[in-house]
Amino acid sequence: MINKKFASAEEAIADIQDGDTLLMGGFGLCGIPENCIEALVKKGVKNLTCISNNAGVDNFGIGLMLHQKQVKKMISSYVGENAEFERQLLSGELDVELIPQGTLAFRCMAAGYGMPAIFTPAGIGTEVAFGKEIRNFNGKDYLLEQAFESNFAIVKAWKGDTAGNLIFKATSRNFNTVMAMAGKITIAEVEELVEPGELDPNQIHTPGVYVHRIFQGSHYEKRIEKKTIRE
Amino acid sequence: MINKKFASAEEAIADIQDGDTLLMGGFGLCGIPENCIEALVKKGVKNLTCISNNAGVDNFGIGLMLHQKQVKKMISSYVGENAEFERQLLSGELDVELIPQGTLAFRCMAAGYGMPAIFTPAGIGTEVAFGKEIRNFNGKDYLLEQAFESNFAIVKAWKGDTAGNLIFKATSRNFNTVMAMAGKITIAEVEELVEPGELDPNQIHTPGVYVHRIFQGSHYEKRIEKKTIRE
Amino acid sequence: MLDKEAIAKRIAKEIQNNSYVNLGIGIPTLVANYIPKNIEVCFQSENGLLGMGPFPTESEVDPDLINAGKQTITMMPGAALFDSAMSFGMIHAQKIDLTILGAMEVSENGDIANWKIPGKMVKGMGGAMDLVASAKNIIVAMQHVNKSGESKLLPKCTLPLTGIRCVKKIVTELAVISILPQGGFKLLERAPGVSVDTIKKATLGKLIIDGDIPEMAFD
Amino acid sequence: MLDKEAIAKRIAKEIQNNSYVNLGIGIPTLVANYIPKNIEVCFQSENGLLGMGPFPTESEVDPDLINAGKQTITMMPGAALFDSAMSFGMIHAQKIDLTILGAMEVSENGDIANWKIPGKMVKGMGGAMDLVASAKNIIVAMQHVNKSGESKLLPKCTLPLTGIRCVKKIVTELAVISILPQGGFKLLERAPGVSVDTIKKATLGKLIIDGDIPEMAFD
Repeated sequence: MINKKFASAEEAIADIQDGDTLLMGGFGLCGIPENCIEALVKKGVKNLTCISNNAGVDNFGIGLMLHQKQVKKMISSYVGENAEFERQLLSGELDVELIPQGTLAFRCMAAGYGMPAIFTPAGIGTEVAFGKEIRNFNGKDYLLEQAFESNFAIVKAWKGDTAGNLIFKATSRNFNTVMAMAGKITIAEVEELVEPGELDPNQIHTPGVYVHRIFQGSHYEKRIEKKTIRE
Repeated sequence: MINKKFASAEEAIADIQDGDTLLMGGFGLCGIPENCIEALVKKGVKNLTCISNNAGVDNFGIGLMLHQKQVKKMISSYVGENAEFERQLLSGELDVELIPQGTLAFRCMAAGYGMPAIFTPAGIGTEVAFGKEIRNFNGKDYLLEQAFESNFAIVKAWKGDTAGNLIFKATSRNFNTVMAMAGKITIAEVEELVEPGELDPNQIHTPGVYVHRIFQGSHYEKRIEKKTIRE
Repeated sequence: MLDKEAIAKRIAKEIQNNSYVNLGIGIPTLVANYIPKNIEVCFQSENGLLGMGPFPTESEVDPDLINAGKQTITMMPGAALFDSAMSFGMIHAQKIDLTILGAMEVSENGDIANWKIPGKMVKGMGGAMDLVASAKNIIVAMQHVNKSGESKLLPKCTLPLTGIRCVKKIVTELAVISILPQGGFKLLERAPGVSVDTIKKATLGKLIIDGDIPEMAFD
Repeated sequence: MLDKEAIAKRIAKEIQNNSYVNLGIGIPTLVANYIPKNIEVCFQSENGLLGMGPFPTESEVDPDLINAGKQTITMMPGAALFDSAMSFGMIHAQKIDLTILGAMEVSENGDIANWKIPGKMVKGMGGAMDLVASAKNIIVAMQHVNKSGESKLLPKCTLPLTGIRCVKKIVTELAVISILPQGGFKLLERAPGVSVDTIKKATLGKLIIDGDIPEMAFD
């Protein structure tokens, strides 16, 4: 089987350059590529465009990159919970494009399925529709939205094998699958990296063909944004 | 959890009427809804339009319905291996629309994702494109293809629970997932029906929200079309 | 006047048996606590879960299992997990029967604004634009007036819209109101002890009062 | 003149290390038997499998595990299963590096016809139209002439097309031919013992012969 194993986050992200566009998996702090973010912060690449549903919190997730002023533009659906983000946005240091969450998911999926664009009703009648093509099907209006393709996608899975097959846990799947499909180079960090044959082919969420580099991550903090418990 | 359990194939298909359009899962004879086909043959509904990748063989699968002259029209990607089919087609008793296999899959998926239409490059420059809208994105031509929605989808899974969640085995998944998503009423027959909580939520291929009726099938023959072995 | 819990309790009565429901952040989240015993409902969380259960106990907490509000949660028996594309796929395919969400403004033709206040911080629409663009039935849970005492039920929204002609019903601390297909806020129920006149004064959009307006019942 | 096995063997030499390959029905299926030991290749079967293995032994036969030709098969360690939408999704997203398929006709600009003979039985295009519309590299395995002795390498296809301007290379019992970007069949190799003249006579489309044409090597 084709072997995509990389030794470390540093190696896996080594060719990411200033100005690159990165698709980054996760929802809130759930399922984010902690090791790659750490390596990107260490590497210090700048002027990045990050396509990610959220922007992390002040001192975790993409928030760490924002703190280092590595991000020029965020494309997200929701960017609350981040004071440094707010400061950079208000000061004009950071450019932000907000798009509906489903549109974000579909635009990534479209890239992974070779579809140049998709139709969605989300945003019809709102400022999201400004300047976009609207088309009516069966009495309902839809926006035409373009596929998101990106040189790099960075995702985080629970288990993976060296052939690049990925399995996610619980709701950490979120955008990781669709972003993995949309990267020209997809980098996957996993909590547990195994040999081909150890994962059940029937349970794989992302087939290895969509993954170009995989490495075993370490020291996952998995910070919880809003721990809520019942008595 | 919402309970979708039906007692039998007969009950599950009871309201299918003459003239209905049915999405039917399976690839060749792999993963076809054997119990529902048997019940449809027994019920004797006629003038059906069947959307299915293949048309079965002479004496199995949809071939059984063709033999009873229950099918008015087939929408498929490949219809070889069936002499009675060929006879009905040449005699004009049967109407056939052939569409590319990926287009069939995407049109079903589109319905299940609330997308009214999708773009595909399959069929550009061929007779499949006749009369269809062609659109160029980034230098490449695509056909606009409409979502397939149908009053009924009939699929076959390996395991399911009474909440309608489905797990498929090996390559019997094929069109079953996308067709399950496209039915206004989706009927699933399963080899093993269990209580909610017995399936791992992380391994479910079709979430129960897409399934309206589920029953435990029986006496699966799983006929093999081309048994090919190595010494 | 109802408190938030009572608004949630009143909305819970709207939930049909055997339905799939998406709950927004805030008051809508509380609705889950008031589902009658004889009602079977399956909650969707748009980050990728059908069959959301209650908050976890301390020992059940799993950082990989959260809801769309980023709170730790649990799964019910029969739950299913999926990715964001399938999640919004089932929303757009109208497989979710009811969406309950908060709002800053609702107009008398059912437009809703709940994602942006120009000049102030913009947090984003998250999944709200998808939900309101496709839900078969949308109930808004909100306060009748804002902190400045201005009505949030308007002839026309003043804030940037989230979606158009989509809200079917509104439950506030004062009233239950439906939005008529031809437009207009039709008053259905008063909160206990709240007069029609109080509701009138708090409603800037066209309020339709037809006959006697009963008090809400909660059982 | 090559037999089918030799055509397959010659095509196998075209397969790059670490590539994903889709094999059509017929001669292309045989290619899998001739992959050199030092070449890592992953076969896709468009009915929903990456990592297709050899045919099963009698005891391994599983009716739920077939290839796109409906033959019983096995899976390699590291295989992945998926549905038809994702399968054609990865095809259209050009994640598959090479497609090898049969043809009834190929034109000198790379058009291919392989799914229908008007007036005779029509079996359908199956996944062929999707594959030829998107594959980065398409190699056709076929006989140089049909049963009536007519060339299948034409200036223009006469049969209904499967796809346009997509074929990159053709391997027949007589020759290896590439299709030039500007059009034309460029002769690359002769089958052992076959003369350029024989190939010329069997090729109706524009054949480009540039210098000495070597015999195929098979090691």
